Amino acid sequence: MIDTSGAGTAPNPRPASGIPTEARRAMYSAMWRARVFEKRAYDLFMSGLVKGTTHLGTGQEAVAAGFSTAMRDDDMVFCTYRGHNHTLLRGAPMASLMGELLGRESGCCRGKGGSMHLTDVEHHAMGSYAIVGAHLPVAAGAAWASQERGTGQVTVCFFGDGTTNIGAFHESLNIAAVWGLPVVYVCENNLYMEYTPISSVTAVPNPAADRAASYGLDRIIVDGNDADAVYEAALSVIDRARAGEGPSLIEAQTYRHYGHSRADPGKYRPAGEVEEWMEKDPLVIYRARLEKLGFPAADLDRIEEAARAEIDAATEAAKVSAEPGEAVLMTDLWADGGSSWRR
Amino acid sequence: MIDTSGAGTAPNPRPASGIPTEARRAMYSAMWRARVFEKRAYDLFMSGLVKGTTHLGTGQEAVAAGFSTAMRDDDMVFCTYRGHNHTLLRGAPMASLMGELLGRESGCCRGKGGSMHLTDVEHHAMGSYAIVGAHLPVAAGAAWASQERGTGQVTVCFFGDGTTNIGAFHESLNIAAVWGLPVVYVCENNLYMEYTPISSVTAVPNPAADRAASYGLDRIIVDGNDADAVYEAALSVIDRARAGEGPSLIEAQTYRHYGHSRADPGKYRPAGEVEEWMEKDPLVIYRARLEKLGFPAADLDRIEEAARAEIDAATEAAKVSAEPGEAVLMTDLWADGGSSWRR
Amino acid sequence: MATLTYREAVARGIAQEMARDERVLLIGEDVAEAGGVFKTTQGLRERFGPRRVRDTPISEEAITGMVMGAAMNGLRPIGEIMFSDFLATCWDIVANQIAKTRYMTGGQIELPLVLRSANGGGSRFGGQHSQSVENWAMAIPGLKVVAPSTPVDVVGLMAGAIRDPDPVIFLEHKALFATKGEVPDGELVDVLGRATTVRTGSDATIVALAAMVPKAVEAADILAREGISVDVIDLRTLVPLDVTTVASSVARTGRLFTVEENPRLCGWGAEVASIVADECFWDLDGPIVRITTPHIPLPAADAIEDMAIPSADRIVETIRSSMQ
Amino acid sequence: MATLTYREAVARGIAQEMARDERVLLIGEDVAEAGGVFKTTQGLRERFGPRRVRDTPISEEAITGMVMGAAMNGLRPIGEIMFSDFLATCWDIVANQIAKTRYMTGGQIELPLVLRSANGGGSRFGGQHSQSVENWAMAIPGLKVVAPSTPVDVVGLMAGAIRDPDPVIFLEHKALFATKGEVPDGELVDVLGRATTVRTGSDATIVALAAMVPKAVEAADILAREGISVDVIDLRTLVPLDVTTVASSVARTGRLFTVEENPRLCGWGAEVASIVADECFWDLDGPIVRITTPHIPLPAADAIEDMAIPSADRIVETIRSSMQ
Ligand SMILES: Cc1ncc(C[n+]2csc(CCOP(=O)(O)OP(=O)(O)O)c2C)c(N)n1
Ligand SMILES: Cc1ncc(C[n+]2csc(CCOP(=O)(O)OP(=O)(O)O)c2C)c(N)n1
Ligand SMILES: [Mg+2]
Ligand SMILES: [Mg+2]
Repeated sequence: MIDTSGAGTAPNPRPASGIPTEARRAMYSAMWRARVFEKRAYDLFMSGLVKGTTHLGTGQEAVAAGFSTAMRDDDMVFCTYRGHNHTLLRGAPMASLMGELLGRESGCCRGKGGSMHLTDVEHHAMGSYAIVGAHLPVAAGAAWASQERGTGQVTVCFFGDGTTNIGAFHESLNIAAVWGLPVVYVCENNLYMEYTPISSVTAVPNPAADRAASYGLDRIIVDGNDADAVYEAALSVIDRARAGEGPSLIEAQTYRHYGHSRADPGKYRPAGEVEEWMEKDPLVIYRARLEKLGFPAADLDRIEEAARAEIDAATEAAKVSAEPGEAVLMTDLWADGGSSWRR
Repeated sequence: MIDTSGAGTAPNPRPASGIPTEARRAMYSAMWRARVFEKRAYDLFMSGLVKGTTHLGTGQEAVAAGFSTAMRDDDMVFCTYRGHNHTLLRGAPMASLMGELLGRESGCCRGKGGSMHLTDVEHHAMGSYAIVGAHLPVAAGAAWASQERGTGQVTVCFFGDGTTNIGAFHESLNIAAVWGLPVVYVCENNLYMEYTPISSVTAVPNPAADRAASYGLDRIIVDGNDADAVYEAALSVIDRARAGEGPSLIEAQTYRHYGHSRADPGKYRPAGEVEEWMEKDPLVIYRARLEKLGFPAADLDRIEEAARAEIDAATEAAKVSAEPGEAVLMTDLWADGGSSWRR
Repeated sequence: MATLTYREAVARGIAQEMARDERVLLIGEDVAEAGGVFKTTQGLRERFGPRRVRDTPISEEAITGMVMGAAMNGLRPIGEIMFSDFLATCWDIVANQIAKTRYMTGGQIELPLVLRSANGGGSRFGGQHSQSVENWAMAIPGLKVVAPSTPVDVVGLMAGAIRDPDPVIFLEHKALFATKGEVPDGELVDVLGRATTVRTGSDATIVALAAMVPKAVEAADILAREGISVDVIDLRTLVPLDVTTVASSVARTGRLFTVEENPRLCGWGAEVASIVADECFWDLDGPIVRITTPHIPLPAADAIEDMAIPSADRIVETIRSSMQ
Repeated sequence: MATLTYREAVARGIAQEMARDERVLLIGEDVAEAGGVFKTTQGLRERFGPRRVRDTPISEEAITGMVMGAAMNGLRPIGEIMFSDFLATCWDIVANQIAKTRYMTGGQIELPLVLRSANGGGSRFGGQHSQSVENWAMAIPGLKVVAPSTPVDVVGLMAGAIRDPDPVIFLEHKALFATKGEVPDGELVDVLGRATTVRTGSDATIVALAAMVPKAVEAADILAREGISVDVIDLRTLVPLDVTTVASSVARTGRLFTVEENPRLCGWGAEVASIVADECFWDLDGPIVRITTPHIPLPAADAIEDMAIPSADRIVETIRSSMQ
């Protein structure tokens, strides 16, 4: 939809497209923080410290960065098991996320959620949902409450291409449109479900965008590897939602560098495909753009270093924190703090 | 899509549109048989002999008549609780349907299904399904089996406008399209769900047709009160499916004369609406057309009388048949004929 | 004091809470303009306006998911699922999302919501509109489950459910909608988790729920005439489960009979029986016997539907022959 | 005789039947090209071709609905639901359509189909990918329910399930996929509804299922050293339920312990306990005790997930203290 890649060569970091310098710096930092966080999660998984599973959004960081930078502080985010980036970039402390991945009591969910359920309500990261499509109606509901309560909040709901074929997608988009809800649905089309290409199981080429008309919505496709493009698209649909003009559906085209989850090597991908997308690595293209726009290389290096320092500290903090025990196990099923089913 | 109402004034019953005389006679008879069957069901419900509920398709007969006439004998039909017409016109004996409505052992389901589950597998009426949307994937599955087995059968699946907003609709249309299944989905848009107008809860004006593009399908709307129009549309999509060219989605615009179910007086309908649609009563317009086309009035009268005689006989047969007992109650949960859960 | 039908009590309970707390809203299919297909929400839209009482598309996953999302963000929503059978169409949202979210987020997310639904058989609707699914809900950790048997309990437990900070599945029994009862004026609020002893006896304990309660009472009256005196306990809520009331009754009577409308396998009666067979074993004077709908879907024909659902006669015969 | 993993046994069982009967097909997410996310269907697409082994969109209602429709029309399809937790997303098709159609149509429609799914905890996946939902399926009249504990049972019961003319829910336990066992060569076909007594004892009966079986056996070995000798029964199928084997064991031992992975309320253990408390009451020498996962969702962290699921130690302690 919006492509600002050729956006001028001004010596000062003030882009022709009007994206503020601070926003750009924020996005670069956001992408790096997400990148190092997930690299560490991967390493810890491979070394056996993160158990269970992990689903990395590495390669897709521009979507999370663009949206999180465009959001108001109290706007809400709903995401999937592939939700590290979104939860982190809403403001969840790295240490609490890393604690959760390591199954520690210091984790954002006290170890009970795990990698697929990262949540930080204080920062309006309203949860990572592990069953495909389930969070779409939940996001609509959160937006409905904002609408009724007049809070002016916008809800942003991220999901994958494969999610467009499940019933909950259809029900959510329809009711969001009919009720004019302040919700933005963002499909991160990374071409694959787990191992199966989306194109092999979908009746239309663009699984989200080609269905927008079914809900009376505009067809919006954005380059999901271009943080600026995402940012501008995000601003426009979020503004629209906040102004009471209803929901939007965006298809962000991107790619995951790793396999689907855990140690999946992604062998099902055709030769050359990964390489092609590695050239479109959102961090690489963004750094090149920023340099072209006049951001000093040293500044950018410092952003990267800060991210590395942050993940090192967070990892250490998580590693030394305690494992949960029986008290945590039997806690927080009910609002009274306990889990008793009997009187 | 196709309108043959001004189709010429030939003295002989051979229409310009090419619909065979026999097909037209069959459709007229079909509509009358459906009409009298449901009128009787209504009367028996009001007099307390039919218990539970009934959902009448009165006013919508042209859809069932057009499709059933266009189908091959072994083509399969799936329909909803509003399925009397479709099951009857596939060939189910009136007496067995009436027996089912009256809760008798002579009923097509031995009294166990009731009004919402009329089924006659021998006549390829593969069931009436009472949970909105559930039969859409089942119909796809039946079509998939035809495709794999090479039987050349086409499956026709009827449902209402309200059904287009449930998840199963979306999942079914997508997979049917991707797998190129020989299934025809027919939305009978009668403007209402139970009591709520479809327009008040749907993001697009034509709940089915406006969504066809989401599945790469053509947008097809047909006058559901015009048996000829339905018949021609049916022939074309059934041929397409049989030829291996995949599924279709048709929106047939029609209206139910009665309320949603039972004794619902349909008070939620705006003044004049019922009257307007009564003028488009499919039986009335079709008789007028047939007379114009040269069908002798006496012939048409005889068709109507035959239908009346048939329903009288069927009602009598059903009324004198026995109520099911404990043997029926505990039978046919499993293929061994019984219902034991233990060894 | 007024005489209300069970169906009117539903609207009364909801209205009481909507009047008190503007965060309470109601959505569902045909709940607003039409006042509900069972007329249980009649007058609410007129009284509280079209934003607080709202019709939805036929989209059960959207209804339940939206109720969940709204409960996360400051509302106390009520969602209606027209027939409890249809809970299956949104079971993922109910069982995997609503029930688990507080626990999985380490207590970060509170979900003060109610899902109401018409439950149970006896209406000749056939297998997909007649189920008693209280055991489905009871089996899911994180759901509270309420199933009242009288109008006054409907009002009080509805208020209790709406004020409860946890998700509640509130099952209204179709066969009871037309039944009447006295309901005191003024605000009624019941605590979830308290069973009621509706008949007192010494020879056996009958535990029942919802539409099985009046049948158990009828059976108790017949048995009393034969000299068998039974406690009848109306559980009212399955979660929390009032084990105390059941156990202390069995301690007195020595015999337990459960009367369930859900099909046999893994019904709530099995749970109650297994608790008693563990915790009250030494109090028992004879077998624990469950009276249930057979393990079949409910048929439509009246003649056989009535055979399937436990009747007062079947309760009497079972207890009589087991007590000999 | 070959040594197979439980996961390999799944593919072997399916392959045996696909080779024998061309009406057997398999569909599901990632089952074909990728050989299944648990590698349980590896090699099937290569052997039987892309039409008989086919990847679907993420559309669980479509998968289950299509399996149902195909079973009506001459195929004997197998559908995979990747994790059993996701059965909730298609529960209407499973519980309201597949389970009820034969009964509701008066026996007109036969549904020879199998729905396979990976069940159970222990993998640190958290609450939405770890559930043991065998009790959900057992509660629905019209579903047969199979949950094997060994590779040889996987093969035989898979064949039995595929040949069974009724719908079968076939639950493969995630924590057992890597376990190994001897599997005889040649065709293996098991009848559904037969429990196996895997240890024989005289003091108590332990009834277990799937991943709880090896834990029960481990516990039995420890208890034997302490002088408590127990029968261990592997139920293998919940429907049909082999009451005979359980009841005759309890008749000998006088004590029943069930070991369940599903959360406490309305688990299959409650059903077994309630049957024994009714039919075998006079054989009992003490309380019936259920050992279950607490009534909570499974947490992700390994430290506490292991506390939640019944362990050999917990089984030992419970039995030891109850037998004192
Ligand atoms: C209802 C449901 N079905 C299947 C799965 C298993 N599963 C987890 S992720 C996934 C692929 C999802 O693909 P997509 O929506 O494109 O998201 P991505 O993983 O690419 O971010 C599948 C099938 C699930 N979690 N929920
Ligand atoms: C999943 C589900 N939700 C709700 C219902 C209750 N219900 C029965 S018919 C109906 C209206 C269906 O409307 P439509 O699809 O337009 O069909 P029509 O009745 O007009 O033929 C509703 C809401 C149901 N049977 N199933
Ligand atoms: Mg994807
Ligand atoms: Mg309609």
